[in-house]
Amino acid sequence: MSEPVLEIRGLRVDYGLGDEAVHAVRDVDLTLHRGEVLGLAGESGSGKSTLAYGLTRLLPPPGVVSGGRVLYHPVDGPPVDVLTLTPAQLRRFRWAEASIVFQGAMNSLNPVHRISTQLLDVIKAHEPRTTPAARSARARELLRLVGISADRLDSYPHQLSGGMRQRVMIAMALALEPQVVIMDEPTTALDVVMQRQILGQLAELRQRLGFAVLFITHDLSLLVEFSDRIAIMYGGRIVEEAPAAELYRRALHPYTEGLLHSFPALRGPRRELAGIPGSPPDLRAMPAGCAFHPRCPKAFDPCGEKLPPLGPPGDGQPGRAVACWLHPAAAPVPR
Amino acid sequence: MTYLLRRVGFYLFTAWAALTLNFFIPRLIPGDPVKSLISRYQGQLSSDAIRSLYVLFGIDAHDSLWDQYVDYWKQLLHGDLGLSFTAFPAPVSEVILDALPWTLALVGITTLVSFALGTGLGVLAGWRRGSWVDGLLPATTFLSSVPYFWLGLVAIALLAGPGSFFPSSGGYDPGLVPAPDTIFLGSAVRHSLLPAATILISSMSGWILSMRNMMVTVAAEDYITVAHAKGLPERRVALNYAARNALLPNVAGFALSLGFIVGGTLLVEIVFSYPGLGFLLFRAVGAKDYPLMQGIFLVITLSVLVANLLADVVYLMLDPRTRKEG
Amino acid sequence: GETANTRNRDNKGGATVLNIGMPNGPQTENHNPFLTTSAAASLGYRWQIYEPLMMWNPVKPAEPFKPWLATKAEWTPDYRSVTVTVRDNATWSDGKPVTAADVAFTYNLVKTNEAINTAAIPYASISASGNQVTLAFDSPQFVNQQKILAQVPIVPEHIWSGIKDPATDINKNPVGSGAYTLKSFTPQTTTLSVRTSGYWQELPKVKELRYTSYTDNNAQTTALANGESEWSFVFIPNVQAVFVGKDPANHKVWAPPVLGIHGLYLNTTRKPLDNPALRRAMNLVINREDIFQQAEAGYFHPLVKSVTGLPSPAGDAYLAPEYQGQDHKVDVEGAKKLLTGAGFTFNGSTLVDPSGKPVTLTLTDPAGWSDYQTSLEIVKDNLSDIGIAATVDKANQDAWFRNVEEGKFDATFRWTNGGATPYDIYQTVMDGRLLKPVGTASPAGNFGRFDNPEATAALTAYANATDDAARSAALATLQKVFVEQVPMVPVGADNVGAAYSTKNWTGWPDDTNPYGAGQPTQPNAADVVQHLRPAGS
Amino acid sequence: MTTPTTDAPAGRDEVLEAVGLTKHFPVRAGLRTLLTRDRPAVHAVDDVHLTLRRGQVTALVGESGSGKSTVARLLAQLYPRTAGTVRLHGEPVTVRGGRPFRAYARRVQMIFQDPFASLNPVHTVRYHLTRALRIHGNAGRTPADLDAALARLLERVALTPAERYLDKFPHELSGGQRQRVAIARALGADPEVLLADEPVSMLDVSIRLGVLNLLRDFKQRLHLAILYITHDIASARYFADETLVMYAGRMVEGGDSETVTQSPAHPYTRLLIDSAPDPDRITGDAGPDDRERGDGEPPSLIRPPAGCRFHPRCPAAMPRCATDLPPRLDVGDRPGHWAACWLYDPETVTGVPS
Amino acid sequence: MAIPTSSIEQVIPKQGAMAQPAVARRRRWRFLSNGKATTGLAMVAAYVLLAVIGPWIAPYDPDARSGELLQPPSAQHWFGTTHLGQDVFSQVLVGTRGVMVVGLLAGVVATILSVLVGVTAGYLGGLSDDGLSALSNVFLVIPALPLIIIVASTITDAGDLVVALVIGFTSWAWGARVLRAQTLSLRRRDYVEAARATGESTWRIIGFEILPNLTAIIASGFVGTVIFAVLSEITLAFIGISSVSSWNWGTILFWAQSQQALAQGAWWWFVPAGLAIALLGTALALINFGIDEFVSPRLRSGGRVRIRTADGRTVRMRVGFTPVLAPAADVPQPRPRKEARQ
Ligand SMILES: Nc1ncnc2c1ncn2[C@@H]1O[C@H](COP(=O)(O)OP(=O)(O)OP(=O)(O)O)[C@@H](O)[C@H]1O
Ligand SMILES: Nc1ncnc2c1ncn2[C@@H]1O[C@H](COP(=O)(O)OP(=O)(O)OP(=O)(O)O)[C@@H](O)[C@H]1O
Ligand SMILES: [Mg+2]
Ligand SMILES: [Mg+2]
Ligand code: NI
Repeated sequence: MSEPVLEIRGLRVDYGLGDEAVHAVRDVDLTLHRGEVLGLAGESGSGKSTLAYGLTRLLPPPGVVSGGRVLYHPVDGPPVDVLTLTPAQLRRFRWAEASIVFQGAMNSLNPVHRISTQLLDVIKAHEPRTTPAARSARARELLRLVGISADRLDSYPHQLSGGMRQRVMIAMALALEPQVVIMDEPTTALDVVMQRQILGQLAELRQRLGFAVLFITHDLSLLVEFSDRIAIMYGGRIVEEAPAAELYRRALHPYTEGLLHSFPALRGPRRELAGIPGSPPDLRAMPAGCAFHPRCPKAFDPCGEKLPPLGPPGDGQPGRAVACWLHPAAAPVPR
Repeated sequence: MTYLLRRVGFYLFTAWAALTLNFFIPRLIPGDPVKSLISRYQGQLSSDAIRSLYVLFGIDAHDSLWDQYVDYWKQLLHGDLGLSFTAFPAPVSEVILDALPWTLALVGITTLVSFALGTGLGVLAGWRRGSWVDGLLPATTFLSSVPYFWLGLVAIALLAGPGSFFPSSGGYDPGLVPAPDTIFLGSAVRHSLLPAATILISSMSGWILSMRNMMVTVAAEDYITVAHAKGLPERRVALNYAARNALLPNVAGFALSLGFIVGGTLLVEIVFSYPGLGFLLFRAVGAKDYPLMQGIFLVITLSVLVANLLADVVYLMLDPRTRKEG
Repeated sequence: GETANTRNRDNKGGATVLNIGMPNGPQTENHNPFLTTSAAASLGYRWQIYEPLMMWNPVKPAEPFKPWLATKAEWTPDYRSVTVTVRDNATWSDGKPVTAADVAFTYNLVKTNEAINTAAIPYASISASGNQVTLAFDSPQFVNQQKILAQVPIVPEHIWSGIKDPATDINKNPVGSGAYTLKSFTPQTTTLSVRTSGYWQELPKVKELRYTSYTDNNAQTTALANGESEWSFVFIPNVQAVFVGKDPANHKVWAPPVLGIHGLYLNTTRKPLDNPALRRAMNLVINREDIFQQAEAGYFHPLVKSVTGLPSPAGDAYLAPEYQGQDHKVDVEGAKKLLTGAGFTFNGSTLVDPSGKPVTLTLTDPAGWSDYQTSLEIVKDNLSDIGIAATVDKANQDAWFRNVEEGKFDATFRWTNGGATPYDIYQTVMDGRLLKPVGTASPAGNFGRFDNPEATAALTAYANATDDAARSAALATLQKVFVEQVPMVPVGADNVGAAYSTKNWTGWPDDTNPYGAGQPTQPNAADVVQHLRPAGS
Repeated sequence: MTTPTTDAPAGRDEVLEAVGLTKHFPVRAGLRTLLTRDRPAVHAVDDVHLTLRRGQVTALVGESGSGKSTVARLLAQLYPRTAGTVRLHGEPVTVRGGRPFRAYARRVQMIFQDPFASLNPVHTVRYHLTRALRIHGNAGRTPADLDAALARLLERVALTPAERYLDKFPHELSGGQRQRVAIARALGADPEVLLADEPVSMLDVSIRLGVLNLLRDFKQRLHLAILYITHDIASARYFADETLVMYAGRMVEGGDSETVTQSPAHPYTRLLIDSAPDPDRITGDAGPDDRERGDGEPPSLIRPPAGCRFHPRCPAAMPRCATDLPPRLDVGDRPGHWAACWLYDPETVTGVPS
Repeated sequence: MAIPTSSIEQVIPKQGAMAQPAVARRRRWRFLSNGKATTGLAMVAAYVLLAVIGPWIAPYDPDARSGELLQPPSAQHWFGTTHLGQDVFSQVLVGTRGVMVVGLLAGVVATILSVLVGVTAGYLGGLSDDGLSALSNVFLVIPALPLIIIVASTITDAGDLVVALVIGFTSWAWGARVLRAQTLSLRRRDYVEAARATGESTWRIIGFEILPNLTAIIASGFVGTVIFAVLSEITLAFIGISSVSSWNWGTILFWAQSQQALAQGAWWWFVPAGLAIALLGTALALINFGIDEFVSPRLRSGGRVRIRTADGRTVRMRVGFTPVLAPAADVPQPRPRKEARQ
């Protein structure tokens, strides 16, 4: 496994302060390695987006980061903690080192500026020395990368289709060739044909540019196909982490298992769909112990009392981690 | 293109409706101008003089309403607004032309300044929520609820007075002849300071508040977060992204509120005895000078319409989404 | 560079310019002397450019007229014709002489244009011969003398004969016989400068008259207070504090009454107001002094003391001997006695009429007329002293005009016509010829529907009388009816005074020398200017 | 939980039928078109034939904007049709409003796409359901009757105990619960046909499953005819008896669900199935090899391509595709499997070298 | 004369009120927890109370004259006296009722009209929409106050009722426009369509599905109109157009102005009435903000904007820079950024 590029340690993100705070992300540890696609899945409301926004500090009020560290390892030089950067430093860090593609492309582009303006101003902001000509050449190149002809540069966002806008956003995310690209459900609004097109292009670009991707969705089948490793979130915590294929083949956490048995397969024999009974937990009143235990078919004594730590299961392969008393950790993951 | 045409069609319709309304309102007024003149000359006009005034104004002629309406349009299309009663026999257009520049200069400039300043402060307040600018809000709320005329009265009481730099009334020092020289212009500017400040103070807060609210709304849009994520300089995010988008609804609001502004500043003109349209209208209403009322109303309505049209054009230029066909 | 403004600044003030102000709002250029709506009339400068034949002093209406453009005027005893002799040394400001033909032309103009015949004088024939002009009338004009001789501006024939409609022409370049000519006009200020030559008498000392039209009373008052304005006619509330007190040595108001009054008209067709006893009782309790002080700032509508309703000194000459020295006095007890004597009773403090109904009435006047409104408040208060429950109705102006003319009111404050004799006052109040049924408008007078043949006969007799004895007799009858029947409660008089400053100019009319009306819009204004001398000279 | 039965037990009686259903939405005319004759319109649905049968689920799949919702609304008579006939039990019906519309709504009910938007935030569950019962006269006479009816309704959609849900506002319910309330509301009319417009697309995988199972239960117990609209073709396979595929306003393929999903005939269906994420494919990259499958933008519906609407993107396009509209052609592998594609016209295929 | 300060018309579909499924009964009273709204409501309540009991608690008859002419405030006359010796304090107290009645009545009339016109236009669409929106546009373009002045001056015996009606009938257009826009977007909501599909009748859809969702906007429009109506009414009284037979604050100002209170130095004559107007206006505006913020959660200041972190610093909550409450200290500082990468 290659070296880490982004290390999240004990990250906690709340909405609100004090007693009213909703702890949407709780003590999350996650490592993104250079050049890999890390999938982050989990049902709606489990805190995926909050995690993504929290670690880049883009969470709107009343969101606050209440603890933890986000270490970024530049290609050369010592690691930096994103959470301690001043606004000016943060501004320089953003996009040049880590960029984000948001869920709704329709709302991510400023409706009153041309695509070109929006593409160019990020280059201008971070690389003020470039000439205008060089910049515009770069913009054309970027559009071409995502399969849009350069004459669309002067269009306004509303003149493009949803898929094209999403691709423009991807092109923009890659404009400064960052090390990390965070994608929050970049394709849920699109239909499958378009989705596949975009993912295809993204895979291609990753091979060429070598950035790492944190890919967020709740569509597990998409992740299994597209990512290298998958982390599953439930109730604000990571409950399982494993290479994609292994996770699909043998899920350790009952929740993961439930997820995998909730979507019908398109090919192969028609299989039994079990689903997950019950409904997601209320973040304000989390059950004690393992958050999943009220819905868990395999729950037993310790589940309702003690919080299972996330760690490599004693009975599993290396490179995996799970937080479940069914698979007690061999040793906790070092922080 | 279609958009603009539709707007023009709408304006034509509105103009027609407003002008028709304009025609009917004075005709429904029960009193007559001669009686009102008497009250101006309270006790000075004998009963005989009154009789001669009726003859003078030719008030007893009775056409059918429809004929009058047709005549009204004929006259209008010739640019003829009739003769004023109070300034008989001066044509209404002349009386209005005397007053118009004052209102244009005072109200027009102040309105623009108020919009610009208010919008600017609103951008600041909305962008840096919780900073000192937000502290302005309670004060502005209070000021925007103060009636214009009362603020004017207080301003006169506190600031104007014998020997003060601020004159309490009029458009320029009596005795001066309107001419483009420094004496006259200086005097005119001095006379406009208090009324302008009054309008500014009580109208600006509206812009501050609406712009602030719009900024807050826009600041939560995804594309603003994206702009932050892009690491753009704060100024650029605030101005090119947030303010630029927040401005759009305000431009439309600006055009629409012009009507309110003209109405509101009427009182400022009354309080400061400023020789503008509002004051003229006030006098015309008092004197039942309905040709003059009609004329002023027409001018106000048309200028609001024109301002709206302009605002539409500006909006068209600002918001690419309205330029769908091209 | 040098402009009108720099020039003005350079020779501002001093003993050459007189600043006159009126609170009439922005003006449009119109120097037509015949139109009450023109700037010339509204600011009053028409009388500085154009002159009447004679000067009449409204403060001393009974005094003989002072010759002006005419050297004399002789009426026939029946007052159906007058012959005037035109001064032969007067010239128009363009140099042409003023002739009898000009005078005859002017009166013909008025005769043929009903719109400018503001006094509705029934001219019969007008003829000029030599320097004499004879005007003949359809009816005796004793009561209209001043309207004919002192209130018609004489205009030059050679100019006005070319004017198509004298009622609508704005007379852009006025040419008159007066001491001043038009120098400049702006909506706010009109400037006149004194003629250099050709005036028929000594030229006034004031070189320039500057008429400023202030936008309203407030602005005019302020200008007076700070000396910007030196002469005006405007209602100043609390005049001592607001104006006089600012410069007690120089700031003066002078408000002599004229023969035109204000008072409470009572509707004599309504019960119980049809009972003269009630009307007299009301007359007895109304506190004129309070009204004078609180509603009229202690000067504006001078007190009418005499029970006849005639103001003093203007009316002194006309008082019937029996009413000499009989002044109004507040007498609540007397009023009560009067009432109980006439069958009224008191139920506690409430007055009950003979038919057993409590007496209530509504006092009405237009909302915006603040002095009348204030007066009504005081009247209401006074009436409660004799148990009358009055309410004050602040009416819409149009409705008020209509209702008053149609006789649909209980009691209302209003003015009477004014004139050179008490005739106008009494005619407005009591003329049976104007009597109309309630519901039909009688715009010229008798709003209270006062039906008294004796008064009507006396009015006719007075207007048509050919000798003073007959006039005195008629007038005595009128006064007797007025005092006994009280068709209207007289309260204050009109004034033709002024607020002025003696800082730069002296020689103003005042109580010691009431040589004419002080109001800058009256014809007398020309005479006033003639009297002015630089202060300290 | 239940394995799908291969054959629906109920008879094949047709409940609702659409013949030649067409809907064009006029678009705002521009200046230039004002002078010419043709009024531009979105050809949202063109010549659609479909039959809903008692106790059967018919799935309608297709990409976003292909006109699926429009078909549902046309069937529910919420839009006037441009052309075509809707037959209820063989009777052509056209209702615009008022009493006839109510009568129609009693038999044909629609479930809207978005459970978050289709319940009024200001009303409680009780209000929504009571209205549905009242309008169609199923509320009974007494309040007790009503309560019983409400309880029955909630029980049907597995929201028990009823009291716990009745007085909740929509925002207090989870997505799955809301969707169930929406379904319960539709059932309140006691309909014969349920038009379910993407009833699960907004929901989480785990909740999604619960709703689908519920619908299938209705089909089996209440013998409802169900139109299931989705663009998730896998769920169509799992849940529907018959599957129809739409592309740009037209039906392009139809047949038994298993057949359509396992051996798609129309190139567009193939594209759709290939594009669907498939965990079994486990590769990191979707591979540039499938570039040729027919990527590109969906066509404009204002000026749809002549001939087969898919031809500009079709990897197997033939000259004829650009000119002639393909009719329904039997594919031949299974009975009832058809595709509107010239590939299945032997003459065209042999006549033109590919 | 008031520039519309409401941001309601700017509620963008899907982002404003209606995107929040949470606008429901229990939450309705939540807007009371908004400090601005409660302050405003409390102030308005005080005014309403004064309107009811004002005439009883007034120390003097507002018409009654006394010997103390034009006296500055004193223990006997808290707000001083007029030129007739009337007690200004009593006039202000007694005048409250007229102002409140006219303001509320005009607000009700205008609100009803705007709901009728706006919702009908928005829901029905087509020709009736075109007609109705053209009508409201005409009323929007015509300057309202001059129109009110002219209309009010044409009516003889313009009592409170008439004034209220005139103001109400001339100031509904803005509300109608906002409501129409909102109804248009509501009409396309699925739950409206769903109600239709269930078989609900048109009037029931308008009355029970759409209107409840417009409550906040209607309320805010109502409050806005009341402000406008109060100011218009006072203006009319002040310039002496409407009847001044009953006391309201405009009447007081009218008398003060016609007696040139300023020139006489009688500040107490016009200051209290003006302040009363301004405070009422402020109170109403505060309520309006409360409603606005309630409707559009983004305007909520969210309680604290500045927060204190674990190590005692204060940070500002703002978009784009999420505050970090307890950063780890033992982390290497950021390296200087390498320049001009290519
Ligand atoms: N402003 C807020 N105040 C309080 N709670 C919030 C706020 N925003 C989000 N939450 C809660 O935080 C939790 C995590 O939300 P988040 O958006 O991260 O979920 P997600 O996993 O991205 O879900 P989805 O798949 O639907 O996007 C949710 O339960 C949500 O209700
Ligand atoms: N009211 C309307 N006016 C104009 N065009 C419309 C209208 N409703 C739908 N359309 C257009 O008709 C086409 C089909 O729309 P429809 O909503 O039926 O698609 P869909 O298949 O349901 O899509 P999705 O999967 O996104 O729900 C689209 O191009 C859409 O833009
Ligand atoms: Mg999310
Ligand atoms: Mg759809
Ligand atoms: Ni008077």
